[in-house]
Formats: sequence, structure tokens, C-alpha cells
Amino acid sequence: MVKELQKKVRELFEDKKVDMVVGWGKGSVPMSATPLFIKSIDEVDDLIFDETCQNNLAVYFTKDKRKLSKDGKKVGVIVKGCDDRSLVLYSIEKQIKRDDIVIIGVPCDGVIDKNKILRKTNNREVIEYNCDEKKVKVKGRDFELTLDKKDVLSDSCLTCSYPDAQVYDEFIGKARKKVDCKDEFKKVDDFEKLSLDERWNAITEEYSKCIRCYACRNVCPSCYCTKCFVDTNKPQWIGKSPEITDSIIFHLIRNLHVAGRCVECGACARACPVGIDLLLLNKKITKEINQRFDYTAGLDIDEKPVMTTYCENEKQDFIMG
Amino acid sequence: MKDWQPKILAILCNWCSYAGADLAGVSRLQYPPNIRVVRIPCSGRVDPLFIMKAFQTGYDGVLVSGCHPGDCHYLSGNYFARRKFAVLKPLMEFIGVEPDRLQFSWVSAGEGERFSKVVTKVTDDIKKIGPIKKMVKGD
Amino acid sequence: MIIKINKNKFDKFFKILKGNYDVFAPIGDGMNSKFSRVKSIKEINLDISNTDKSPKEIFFPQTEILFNFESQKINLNAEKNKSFAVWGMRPCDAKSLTLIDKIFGSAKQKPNDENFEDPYWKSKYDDALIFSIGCNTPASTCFCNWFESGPFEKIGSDIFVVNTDEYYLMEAVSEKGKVFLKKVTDFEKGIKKDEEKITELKKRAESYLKKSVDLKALDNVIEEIWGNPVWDELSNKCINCGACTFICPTCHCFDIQDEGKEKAGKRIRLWDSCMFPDFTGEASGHNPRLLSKDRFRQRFMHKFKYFPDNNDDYLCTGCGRCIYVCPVNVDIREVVEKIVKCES
Amino acid sequence: MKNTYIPVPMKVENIITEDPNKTLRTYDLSFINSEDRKNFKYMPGQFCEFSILGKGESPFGIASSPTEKDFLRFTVNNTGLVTNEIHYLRKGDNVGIRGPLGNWYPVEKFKGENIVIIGGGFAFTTLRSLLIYLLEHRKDYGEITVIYGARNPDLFIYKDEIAEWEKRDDLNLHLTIDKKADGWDKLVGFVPAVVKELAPKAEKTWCVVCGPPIMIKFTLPVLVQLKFPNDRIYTSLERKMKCGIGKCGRCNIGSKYICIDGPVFSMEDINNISEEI
Repeated sequence: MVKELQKKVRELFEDKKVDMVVGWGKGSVPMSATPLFIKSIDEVDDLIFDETCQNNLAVYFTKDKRKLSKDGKKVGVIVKGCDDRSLVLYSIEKQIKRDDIVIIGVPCDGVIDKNKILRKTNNREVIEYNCDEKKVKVKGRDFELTLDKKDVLSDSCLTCSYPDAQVYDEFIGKARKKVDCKDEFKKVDDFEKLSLDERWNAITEEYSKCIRCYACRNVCPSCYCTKCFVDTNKPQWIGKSPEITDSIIFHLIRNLHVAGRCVECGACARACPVGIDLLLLNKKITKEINQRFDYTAGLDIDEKPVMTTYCENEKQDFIMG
Repeated sequence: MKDWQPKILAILCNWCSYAGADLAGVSRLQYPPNIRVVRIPCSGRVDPLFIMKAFQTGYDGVLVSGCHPGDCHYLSGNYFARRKFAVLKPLMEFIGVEPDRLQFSWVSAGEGERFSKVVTKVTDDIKKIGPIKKMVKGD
Repeated sequence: MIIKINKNKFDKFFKILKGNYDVFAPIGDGMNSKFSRVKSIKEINLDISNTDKSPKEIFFPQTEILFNFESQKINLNAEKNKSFAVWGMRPCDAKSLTLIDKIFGSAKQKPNDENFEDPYWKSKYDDALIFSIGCNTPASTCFCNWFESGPFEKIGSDIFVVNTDEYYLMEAVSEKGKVFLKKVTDFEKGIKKDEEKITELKKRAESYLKKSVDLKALDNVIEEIWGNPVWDELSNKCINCGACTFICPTCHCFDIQDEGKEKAGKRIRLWDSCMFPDFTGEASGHNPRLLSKDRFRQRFMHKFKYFPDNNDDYLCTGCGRCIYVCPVNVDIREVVEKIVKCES
Repeated sequence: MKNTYIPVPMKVENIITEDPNKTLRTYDLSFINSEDRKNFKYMPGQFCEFSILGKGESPFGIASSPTEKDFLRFTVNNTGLVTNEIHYLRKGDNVGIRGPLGNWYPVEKFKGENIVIIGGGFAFTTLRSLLIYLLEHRKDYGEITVIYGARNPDLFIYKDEIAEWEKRDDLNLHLTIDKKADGWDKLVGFVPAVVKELAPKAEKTWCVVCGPPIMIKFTLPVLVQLKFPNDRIYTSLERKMKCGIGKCGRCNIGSKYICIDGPVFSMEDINNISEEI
């Protein structure tokens, strides 16, 4: 598959259809890949795609990285299903011109969550890592483990209904349409069954870990305000220290800002250096939006995002009668 | 504890609910004195941040009130607001904040009586839950 | 002289320590391991290699109250803490504290050459008793050997501990350490064989590390590197989150903020990061480090040029935390290697 | 142990509004404790952290001269959180300052020689301090030339004092505005151009430049053209600051920290910094 991908990218360069391609290369430590900016045909050999390619590359088309796609340059980008949805979102929100970007889809079977593997190894360092369709083999200095791949896949991938790109220019192989995902909201449903206080305690415990490094915000493709509300000081909405209520408010508002725009790539949760389960709240919002408005973000390039539109006769059970 | 009175932030839209509150006042209708009113141009202007900030600074409850659907002075502000609340309300409940602490209502300029009823209900609801403990920033 | 503490008697040793000090030790496993105040040895994770969060937060917490105020009256917290003891710090972390100490500790300071002391740092760090543990199995991300240091480095440590299968072998490094070890009676003394064991472990540990990059070559290049286009290439993938700076044991930049209301509140000092645009953004809207590239460059130049210029040491100890925490795999070793390759 | 983070209590003695838009105000502060006043020794060019409890701190150059014993003067432009709060201050209010911080114009070196002071806009604050100091020790120095530019006549600060200075015959004062304005009979033109035209002699002369970055950027080459040696040109730089004591790590340009290595730098120092200013 990687060979095919490289071949395709090489062709695109040869046919002058792209000036640059954003993809993934091998990372410097086991179980990691790193974003790669390919500017010439000689660099194509460094391109990889596997279950370690966890970054959402769409993020390089906004924020102060947007320079990458400027100057009439044609930029190719290699995408998983979720990354593609981000690009669709960007087209809808006029962050990119669809015509300036060549979307190259790759078939995705989910990406691994490094932290899940480290939890299995008791935080002992992994030096060698191998993965086939079902199993993940990891080796450290004094241990060897074989894990089921589905146990170490990122949470976002376990509940993914659109593993492959739906809107693309090229696809390596055959793109799947929607796949069935039975327990998409199981975690949310389970959490809802807890009592109010149990929920609050669980949330405060989880979010008290936050160190406010904003890795979640910065890797998030949907978070691209030029000035984030936490960075303003006139007025200064929330404190900058990792005080629990400030942290919770930061995350809630971030969740709400990406409500109906979150493509559930899970990049935030994987980027979190302290391992907060950031997806839970996103998933809850997605559930509400799915059920109430029957909307999924980043699928239809012509549909307005759910929060920027309305129906006159919507259900309004949450409003006092 | 017996004497505890809840402090409630009422965010009212300028064109309907604020006028409704005014009407309740001039009609000499009685309602609990627990609300502190913030007047805003439209319920669509309500940023969830305002609500969280209110809880963080110790308000026991928040009431947001705007024009009835279809009556918005700016035509569609309250429709967008409704979508926002449709997500916000379950989210706050999801993280464990008592659902009754955050309430929404539509009150028009002519509904002074309805306004007094809404405030009475919200105040009663919050009295039942007691003082806010979650979301409040300590010293 | 080496004191030998059998691991099954560690409890007894811990009691002596706790009698004299407020004890910090690594806790937690999996994600989010860190140094924290501990009451008993049950809480301590003795097997942990490098903690996810660095121990700088013991002495330089993420949020620290400078003072409280009420109306116009400033109140300082005058309470004297019990001195801290830190068990189980890695040698690289112990060294990193000596680097931060160059900033916050006593130093002649420009422009007047007056002596500057940071009371908040000094009140904690100066009296602290630091037990650093020799690193038996350095990770593949470790590169302490780049900085004329190694897995058994003793700089910054008061008592150096070697972890063998059965024993903790302790050796006093500083005067403070000597004084404390005198209090620890009733334990075995080390013999020649133990010293041999230490040498053996040290040798083995060092063999795990990869070959060091020639930092002298870096010093030659870095003078002229500021305007080099290599920074564009290096910073392309950086997304400017602050993860690397917050888990770094040597990053010490901070912000000062007031919290509370005008009538009563507190002035706090909190970690800040050169990765954030807000770090240098001025009220007028001007920002001298506007682009991702500018901020990326600042972090590496601070570590490998600016700090060395002012303090004669690199602001990095090779702990490798930033390598595995970076969401886009920016590897500080690769950055240095690529800079070295830039012939000016 | 001295705690450098604690501000010294001060009282607002006098407030002057400098421009019709009321965005520039000058504050004269006095020490509340006489002990603090005794310990506070400063030179022209240094700055202080102005502290408003509950809002934060902001650095400002000291506009008064050490020869003016009764007060400390700051001129504040309303732009951010703290400066906005400062503009709410009234006479008699309590504030705090930390300082003096940073280095100063090398007035000792200037002795016996000529001095050219070039300023722009409301950055004239520390230049006022310098000028007052020089005038107070007038006989120690040679010719003094001041070139002061502002966008329009309203934006000059210390207008009353300027009127006084204009009357003096031991001081060459040149005022200039960017564009022609009604009732303005003095120079018109940007500061760099005016400097070029006036062409002050470089022999035995020191030059001090302070103003907005863009003005500094274009004035320095003019001075080089006029054959001022690099080590005789001084300027004062600015960056966002928090601690003011070289610790918080944000105000550096290359390995120099504005707050302790500066804010006053010679052209020579600046050329030695690898980073662009």
C-alpha cells in the first residue's frame, strides 16, 4: 500500500499537479510517525502510511501554518477519513479553496494510541514495535508483549463510522462508504447512567490533570481562531493557571466552539501529555447533535455546519414551557 | 442555612424578556428578589462563557430568556440561541451540574405575568437544590 | 562511605527521612506520573524511570502565590515550611535544578551587580535534600551524555543512590547529605564489592546511550544561525503547543498575573511558554515573535545559545521528555543535528 | 532576603492629561514611606514596574529626573489592561512600583561633550528625564540639541515644559510634525528626514535616540551617514516585560535581556546581537 501511495505521489509531482505534499514520515521514536512536507520527488521515498500516522494533517492548512497553501501553490495532502472531514469543513468555512488542494485518500484501519500501549507495558519503554492486521508486538529491554490491536487503537477509531475519505481526488485502493459502528456512543451512555455527583467527581478528577499546555487546542483542526478566548486579556475571561474550574471552563468552551464541527479524529486526546480522556465531552456533543439535528460534521461540502443554521420548528424540550 | 437565598443571574434580551420584566414591575406583580438582571441585545448574543463565568463566580443559577421563536427583533437570533442551548444544557448536565441551575425561557414584552412565574419557578427550583458547589472557583 | 539499605528495610529508612523532612517522591504510573508529597512508602512508585512531569514543580510550582492583598495591604505568607527531601530524582533532573538555580538562586545581577535572590525558589531549594538515583536503564530518548553528563551524574544531588537488586547504596555528595547520613545509623556499611557493583551498573547504563553529537560544532555554527532558512524547515511541523516547555525540567519562563477582585486577591506567578503567541505579544498588537518559526527558534536558541552565553551551560540535560511528549514528534536531537549540519 | 517582587507603595500626587483624546496621561507619584524614598536611587533611562493590585504590572520609563526629588513621573498611554486601569486612577489613590530597573544613559561619559537628543511621540519620557538632568548640570556639558517629532501638534507631551525650553538660549530645540497642520510654524517632516536636514555635527558629540521602533529603525542609518560612531549612538528598546529582572524570559533580543542588559543600548551593542531588533 505504501508503495502504491509513493507511486501515486510521484506521479502527481511528475504531472506537475502538486508543488508540495503533506504526508507522514517515520518518527524518531518507536510507535510514532511525524508530519512530512515533501517538496520534491526525491523525498517521496520517506513517505509512509500505517497505524502510527496519528496526526491530523489538515491542521497545517490553518493557524499561522496557513502559509503552506498560499501563493497559488497546489498542495497535496494525504488523508485518513477523519482528516478528510476536516478538509471538507475547511472548504465549507472558506479556510481553503478546494481547487488548490489535492486530496489523496488512504485506507485507514485505525491508528494506535501510544499511551494505551504504555499502560499495558506499565510505562516501561518500548524499543521495538511491530504490527500486523490483528496483533501488536512490542519489545522492551526486559519484556516482550503481544497485544490485540483493537485494545490499543485510539478511542476515536473504535467508534469511527467513516474510516476512509468521502471527498477526494485520488484514493489508494477502494474507499469505503459509511461503515457500521454499533456502540458509537456506548461510553457516553454509560457515563450518563452515573449520578450527577459521580459524574462531577469523574470530570474533576480527569480535568485536574490538565496543565494548560494547549496541545489539544493546537493539534485540533477545528480550533483555528486567530486569537483564542484564553489568550485575550481585555477582558480576561479565565485564569491562566491550571485551577480546576478554569481548566474545566477552558475545555467546555473549546468543546462548544467545535460543536458540530468536531470530526472526532481524536488528535486532542492523543496529544494530551497527561492523558486526559478529552473525547468524552466531544462525543457527548456529537451524540446530541446527531440525535437532535441528524447531522455529522465534515461529510457534505455543500451543507452548512449545524450551529450556523436553524429550523423554525425544532424540538425545544429543554426550554421552560 | 435556613436563611440562605439563592443568587440568580438573569440574562434577558432587550426587546422581549427585559421589557417583560419591566411590565411585571409596572404591573406590581410579585416575584422573588433573587435575580440580578443583565440586559443583552439578543439571546443570540449569549456566549456559554457568560454562563460558566456566572457559575464560577458563585451564582447559584442562571436564567436566560429571549423572544419567542419567530419574534426575534433580529429575525433569527433566538433560533441560533436555541441551537446553542440545545447543546449547552445537556453538556452541563453531563458534567454533573444540576440541570435546574441553568434554565431557558421565552418571555415576550407583553408577558409580565409569565415573567414573574418564570422567576418564581427558577428560584424555587434552585432553592430546592441548595447553594452551588460545583464550578465555583475557590480562593 | 556507602550506606547500604536493604530494600525490605526501606520503610525504616523512610521513617527517619520523614521525621526530618517533608518527603517528595515519584507517584503514579502509566500517564501522569509526577513528584508529589508522600506520607508512606506505599504511595511511592519505586520502579518508575523518568516521571512524566519533571520535578521542577516541587520548587517552582506551576502556580505560585507571590503575595495576597487586601485593599492596598500586601500580605506575604511568612510560614516557614519544613524542609523538603526528594527521593528518587533522576540525575538529569537533579542537574536541571542546578541550571534553574542559576536563574533563581543567588547571583550577581546586571545592571548594578547587586545580589539577586528569588525568595520563593530559595526557601524551597536551598534546604532541600535531594536523593538522586543512578539511572540503570536509560531510555532510547535519553541523551544526557551530550552534556558531559551521564546516567550516574552526581551534580545537583545531595545523596547519590544506586539501585541494586537487593539494596539501595547511598553515598553523600554534599555537606547536607553527609549530615543527614550521619543520622542514619543501624544500617549496613558498603564494602568493596558494592563499589564494584556500582562501577558495573554505571558502565552498563552508559553503554545503552547512543553516541553523542559534538556540541562544540554546534557552538561554532549557532553564532550565525539566527537568520538561516533552516528554521523554516525545522519549525514546519511544530504546532506551538506548550507541552514541551511544561514538562521540560529546565524551562523556567513565567508569567505574573493578578487574580481575584481589586479589593482582595493574589498576585501569582505561573509557568508560561515561549511557544504561545501571547508570551511576547504586546498590547499595541505588535509581536516580535509573531510566527510559529520565531517562537520555535526562540526555544532552541534559548537552550543552546542564549542561556550558555549568560550562564556557561546548556539549558538542557537530555532527559528526553520533550521527545516523547511532542504531538508531532519534533525531536530536539534531530533539531540540533540539523543545525550542526548547517555550514554557515 | 529582599523580595524583588513586592511593589513599594506610592501615592498619586498629580495627574496631567497630555492630549485632547485623553489617551496620554502623566502621573506624578510620591513615596508613602520615607524609607523607600531614601532607598530609591535612579538615573535617567531607567524604568519601573507600575503595579495596580488586582490588575497587574506594566513597565514604564521614568520621566522625572533624579534631580527632581519630590516626585516620580510616568507618562502612560492607554492601550492594555493595566494602562487602562491606570487611566482610572485619581489624585490620592494608592499604587505600587518596583524599581528602578534596567540600565541608564551613560551621562558620566557624556561630560564635557555635545549631546543630540532625538525623540518621537510619547517615547519622550526617559528623554525628558535625561534632558532635565543635563540642564540641571548644564555647565558639565557642551552644546545640547533636541529634535522632537510627533504625528501632530497635539501629540507632543510635556507641552508646558517645551514652551519653557524654547525660551532657553543654552538649548537648541527643534520640533517637527509629520504633516502640515494649521497654526504650526515649526518644522514639518519625519524625524529621520529632519535629522538629515539639520545634520548635527558628529565631532565630540553623543547621540540618544528614543521613539517608536519604526522611527529608530530609520534614524539610526541617518546618524551613521552623519558619521556618528556606533559607540556614540544610544537608543532605548522595548519588549513585553513581566518580571523586569531578567527572570521571566520574554524580553530578550538574542542573549540580551532588555530589562537587565538594557533598555539602553549603544548601536555597537545592537550590532553584536544576532537577532534582528
